[in-house]
Amino acid sequence: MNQRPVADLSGLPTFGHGPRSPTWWGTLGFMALEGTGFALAAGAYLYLAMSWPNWRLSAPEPNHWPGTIVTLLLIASLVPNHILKRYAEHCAISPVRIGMVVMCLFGLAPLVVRWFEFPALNIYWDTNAYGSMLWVLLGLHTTHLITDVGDTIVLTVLMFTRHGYSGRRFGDVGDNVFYWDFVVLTWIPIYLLIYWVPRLG
Amino acid sequence: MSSADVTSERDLPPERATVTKGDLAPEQDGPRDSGMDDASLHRWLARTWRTPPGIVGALSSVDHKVIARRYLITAFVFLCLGGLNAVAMRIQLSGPQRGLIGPDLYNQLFTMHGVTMMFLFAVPIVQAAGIYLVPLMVGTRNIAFPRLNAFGYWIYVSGGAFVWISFLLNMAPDVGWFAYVPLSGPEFSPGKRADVWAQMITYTEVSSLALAVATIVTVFKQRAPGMSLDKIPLFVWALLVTSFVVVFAMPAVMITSTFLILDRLVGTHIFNPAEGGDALLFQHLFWFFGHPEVYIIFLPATGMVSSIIPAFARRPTFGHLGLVLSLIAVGFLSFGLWVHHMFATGLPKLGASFFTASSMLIAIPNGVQIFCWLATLWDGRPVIRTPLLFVFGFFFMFVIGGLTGVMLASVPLDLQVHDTYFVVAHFHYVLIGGSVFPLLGAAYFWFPKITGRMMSERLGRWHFGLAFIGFNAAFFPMHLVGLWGMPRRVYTYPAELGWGNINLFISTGAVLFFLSFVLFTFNLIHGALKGAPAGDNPWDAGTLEWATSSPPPSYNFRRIPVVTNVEPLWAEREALPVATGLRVDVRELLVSTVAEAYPDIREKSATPSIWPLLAAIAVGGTFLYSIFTPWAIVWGAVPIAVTLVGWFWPKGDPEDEQ
Amino acid sequence: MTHGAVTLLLVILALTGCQREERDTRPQSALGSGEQPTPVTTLEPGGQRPSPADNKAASFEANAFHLSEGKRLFGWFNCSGCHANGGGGMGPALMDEKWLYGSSIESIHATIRDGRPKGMPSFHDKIPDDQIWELAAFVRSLSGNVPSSAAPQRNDDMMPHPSENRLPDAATLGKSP
Amino acid sequence: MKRPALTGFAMACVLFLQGCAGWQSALDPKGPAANELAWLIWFFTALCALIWVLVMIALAAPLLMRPRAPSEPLVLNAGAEHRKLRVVLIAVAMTVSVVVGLTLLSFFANRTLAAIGSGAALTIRVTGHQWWWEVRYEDATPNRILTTANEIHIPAGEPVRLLLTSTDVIHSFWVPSLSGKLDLIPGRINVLDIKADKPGVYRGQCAEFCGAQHANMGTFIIAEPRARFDAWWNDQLRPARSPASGEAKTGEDLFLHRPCVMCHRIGGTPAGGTVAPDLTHIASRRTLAAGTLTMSRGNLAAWIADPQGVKPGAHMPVMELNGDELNAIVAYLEGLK
Repeated sequence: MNQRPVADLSGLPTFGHGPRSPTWWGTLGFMALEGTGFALAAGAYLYLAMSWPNWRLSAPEPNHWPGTIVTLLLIASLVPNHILKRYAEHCAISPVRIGMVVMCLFGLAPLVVRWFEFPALNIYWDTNAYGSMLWVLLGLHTTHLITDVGDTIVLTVLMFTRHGYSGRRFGDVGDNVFYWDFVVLTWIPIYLLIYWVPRLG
Repeated sequence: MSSADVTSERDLPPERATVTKGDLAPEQDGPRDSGMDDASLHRWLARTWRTPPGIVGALSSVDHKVIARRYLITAFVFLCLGGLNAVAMRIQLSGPQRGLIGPDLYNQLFTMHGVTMMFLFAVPIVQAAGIYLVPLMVGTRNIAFPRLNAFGYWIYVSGGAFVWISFLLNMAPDVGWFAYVPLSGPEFSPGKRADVWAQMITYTEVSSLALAVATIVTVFKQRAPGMSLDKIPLFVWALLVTSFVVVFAMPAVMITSTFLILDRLVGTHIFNPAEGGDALLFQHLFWFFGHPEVYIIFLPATGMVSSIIPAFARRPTFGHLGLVLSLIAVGFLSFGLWVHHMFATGLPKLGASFFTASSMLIAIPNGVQIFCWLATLWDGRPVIRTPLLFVFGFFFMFVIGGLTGVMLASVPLDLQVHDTYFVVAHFHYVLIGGSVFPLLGAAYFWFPKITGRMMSERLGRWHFGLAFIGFNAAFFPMHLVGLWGMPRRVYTYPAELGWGNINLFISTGAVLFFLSFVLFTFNLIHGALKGAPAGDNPWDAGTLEWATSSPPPSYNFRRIPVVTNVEPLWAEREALPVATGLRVDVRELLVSTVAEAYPDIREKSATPSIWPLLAAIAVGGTFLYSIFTPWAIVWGAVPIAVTLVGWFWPKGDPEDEQ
Repeated sequence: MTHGAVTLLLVILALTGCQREERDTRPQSALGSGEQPTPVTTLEPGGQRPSPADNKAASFEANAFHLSEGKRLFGWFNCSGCHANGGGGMGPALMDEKWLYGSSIESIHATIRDGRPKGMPSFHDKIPDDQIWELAAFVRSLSGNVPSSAAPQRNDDMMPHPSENRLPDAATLGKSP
Repeated sequence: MKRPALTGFAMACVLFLQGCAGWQSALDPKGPAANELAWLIWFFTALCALIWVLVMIALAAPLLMRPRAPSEPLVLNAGAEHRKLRVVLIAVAMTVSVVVGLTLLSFFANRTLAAIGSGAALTIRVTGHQWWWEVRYEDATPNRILTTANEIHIPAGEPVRLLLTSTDVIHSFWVPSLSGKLDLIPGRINVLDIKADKPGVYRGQCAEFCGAQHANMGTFIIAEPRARFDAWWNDQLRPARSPASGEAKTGEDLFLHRPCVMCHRIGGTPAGGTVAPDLTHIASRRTLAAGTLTMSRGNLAAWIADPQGVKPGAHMPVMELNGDELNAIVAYLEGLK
């Protein structure tokens, strides 16, 4: 077919932050599907909790302190996370490097506490369905925590190499910030579900 | 219509065009397509976008057309295997008390038939049609996340191979494609058969999800300039809605199968009523996926119908907006009616009535679609070619399937026909009539674009006739035999119930239907080797995929087209308006804004890479091993991490460096 | 070369897979043979080993279907009346590594078939031979003596102990109190 | 292309309808619930067929028109488009009213069905097993509680309440001539009310896939006049008949000393197994192995000699019996009327 040029694209930038970049949308897509997974797991927990009048099935109350510490750490991590996001948008390499290291530490800290959170549930996964659901919910979130911390560490290393000077990499940092928000956000309802909802009734 | 006012510098928001300052390596520049003549433009682009030669090159390909072609062929192979399962079952059922196949094998056969058709044929093939056509229809050079796309294929093909190898090893799941607990649970399914089901479902759905995300982002961010939301072709809309349904539905089946395997392998009690679990929870979770699944298969087929009808009715679709809104409505409503699969479980009456209403409600948007297509055809006698014949077959059968669907939505009526051959007839009318017939029409319709050659029209008509008669002969009597009391999933039945003759008739029809696919296969091969050359646009259709050569070059379009109408090729008969200014020495493509499709970014698309294959092997090995020990997740994490880092680590290509 | 390796691999897979997953509900040997060898009750540890022709250990021991049938029969035939769920009660525990009359499947088969002193009855007439083999295979799995890929999983009822496929293997089990 | 197919259909349908004897058929209702449902099925079918015919006429109409001028696909006749819009809107409005109507219809049908069981005096507990049905007649007097298997006798013309549950996997109880189906789910009890208008034998079958022998899990509802039903119940309550012949006596001994006794119960003998069907009055039943074989001496022998050949995967094991032993056991069981 014959062609008739009507527009010139040569002046366009070669990368963009946030919703301008396809990667951001891809990240959003994966968040949507993982979020659905979280919601369904939580729904399954509530379904069982409502089917059984004596929910917690005479299991001991979990010790909420490790979970609470994880929650506080995760919420605290949002501050450096968003500072990091601003620097990434300005493509400032040194603050971004520092921010990434900080975020690695903020990612590892809750993981360490998480190690103690599993025994603090005071029940095993094969004791009864309540224990199973607790371990499933906690395990599901821990998987996300581990993968995102791994991702952050790799990206941190990458930012210290010559590849870090690319606009694309700053975009990746922005997406990493975005995903960490998601990991923090999904934890809050799970935290409430595991430690506080059974105490209501 | 003029194109000048659609896309120009004026439409670029000024703040978006500025480059952020910062610690960036200086931007390199290279040759652009602006003033280049066609021949050298082709040379540049062909070199930049080619799939590398050799076996490793082929395995590294990230070209959406190459991947999609592999998907289509693989899915077709699985269709044939699933069809052979069906023929074997029909031979066993052709008479009462036949001893050809025992219950153990029969139960594996029908499970494999369901699993293969749903997870390895229907969903992958519609998604594959999507990843082939969507980038062409929206006028871009490659799909978004091309490596993810390649990864998806490797996951899919290995997942399918695992299930089929386990079938050959007498290890195939034998608990039905929906594997209800407790039958599939730890106590009543010894061995690894149900584990194979659970893990392979989770695993192959990863591929489906990857494709869905890639499709959504391609449609949102890579549309050609000017293709605002109202100018997106209906096929692309259908794939977009489907992908959203996949994103929200597939996690449900992954959760279900994961819960099942946890119950089976590490002793959790999620579905164990004695320890606080519940068997019906499985059904709720499964059908929360299972019903949308039907629409995942059906919606892309409506997109195909919406592409074929205008080409042969010689006019744009009637009620474009109505069709788009119906698609979206169907997508939403499909999540609200899963319970109609569970009416016989004894749910509270009021809740069940609510789901009757919601299940019936979905008939309305589907009705709107049917009426709009019919109205499109009312302008005069359409050009009758094979693709349109299959669309006529679609109307004939899908309307039957849809109406019996309305019958199933009624709680009391469902209690008589649920889990009988009536239901088998219903969903085959919906899935084959509503999806496979449009797919066959689409195969005839787009075959010239994919191969550059036409399929035989004569054979095509014979194929249609045979398929139409065979299908109806096989499935229409099933309505009756279901009402006469024949349940599903029986490997035999007593002679005194009088179902023998009708089952023999059904089996004959099934064999005819199978033969029609033999004819189709012959027509495909014959067409690919000896078919008449097709030219760019053999049907004089109006969407963008017909603007490029057949088969399309690796880079899809010499220059990015600018869209002025929902049928751009009909609106621009003389010359296609295009945008220039992309680099030709690197894989640059245009990223545009979500709603209005204003040009926004010149982004680099990923280069070929072997890492997606390696990552798929690592993930596949982990899943397979996890059937035997949960520690596989821990050990498997290492190779998965290594391959993923290899995948995303920049290799020093100019694409990655900028 | 590669082809050979692939074929070999497939054959091995087929053999291992089939043996574990086969569901033979009508073992040929039992058909048509009304006569059985005269029952021999022996008090020696380990019991009388069956003749090689009748020894079905190989086809029962690592077969998931037979093991799970054994588990079902263990409940149906009220073995738990004396042995509980393997932990032992009136009868000895079956989950530990202590075997009074030998740990091989043949010995356990002989124990069930012919009975033992101090209360274990003979089930020779009461349980068909194939089902005795299934029970014997299951009893062995209680102490982690069969591959966990074939061992039965938990039941859908109250679970007083971990399921057989999650037990520690025999070696580890022996050391624990 | 379509005409031969349609003719074929018509011929086929005629052919099949001839052999349509209703023994287990939703289209041959024998009770109020099935009646209501059959009426509903015919009404839905007729309405759907009408809609389908209308759509097909709309589809065929353009084939009779002249071809559209091929020149410019984008040039449309505004007036014609407007008329089409009106037609489509009317069609949508009709769809909406049909859908609303059918929803209301099924809602009211559901209410009618729920009313059928009111005043049920007889309660029967039906427990699903892989692959047979345990039937227990509840009664306030403990010694009138009756346990049997696979065949359910009910008084004709009276509503009967069935309590459905399962001990293993999910089954579904379905006797199409009397009522719709309902699942038997472990850990739950579902309530199904049935009523047979006239005396008769109605076949049913498990409708939820439940494993290897899902296909051979039949049941029979035998509706009798009240007096005969009461007589049947009283008859079933008495212990098993003692063996009448020497051979049958040998059979009883064999039964009690061979594997049979591990699973089956025979009232009045030490046989007290509860994991398999109660055999106290087995010879009074119509079928063996949950509707797999009709009751006869030959079939009894075949079933005992080779259960895995008749019903592969069933829990009845292959036993080592010689010919004489088999004959004796069959003779004994045959006498258990």
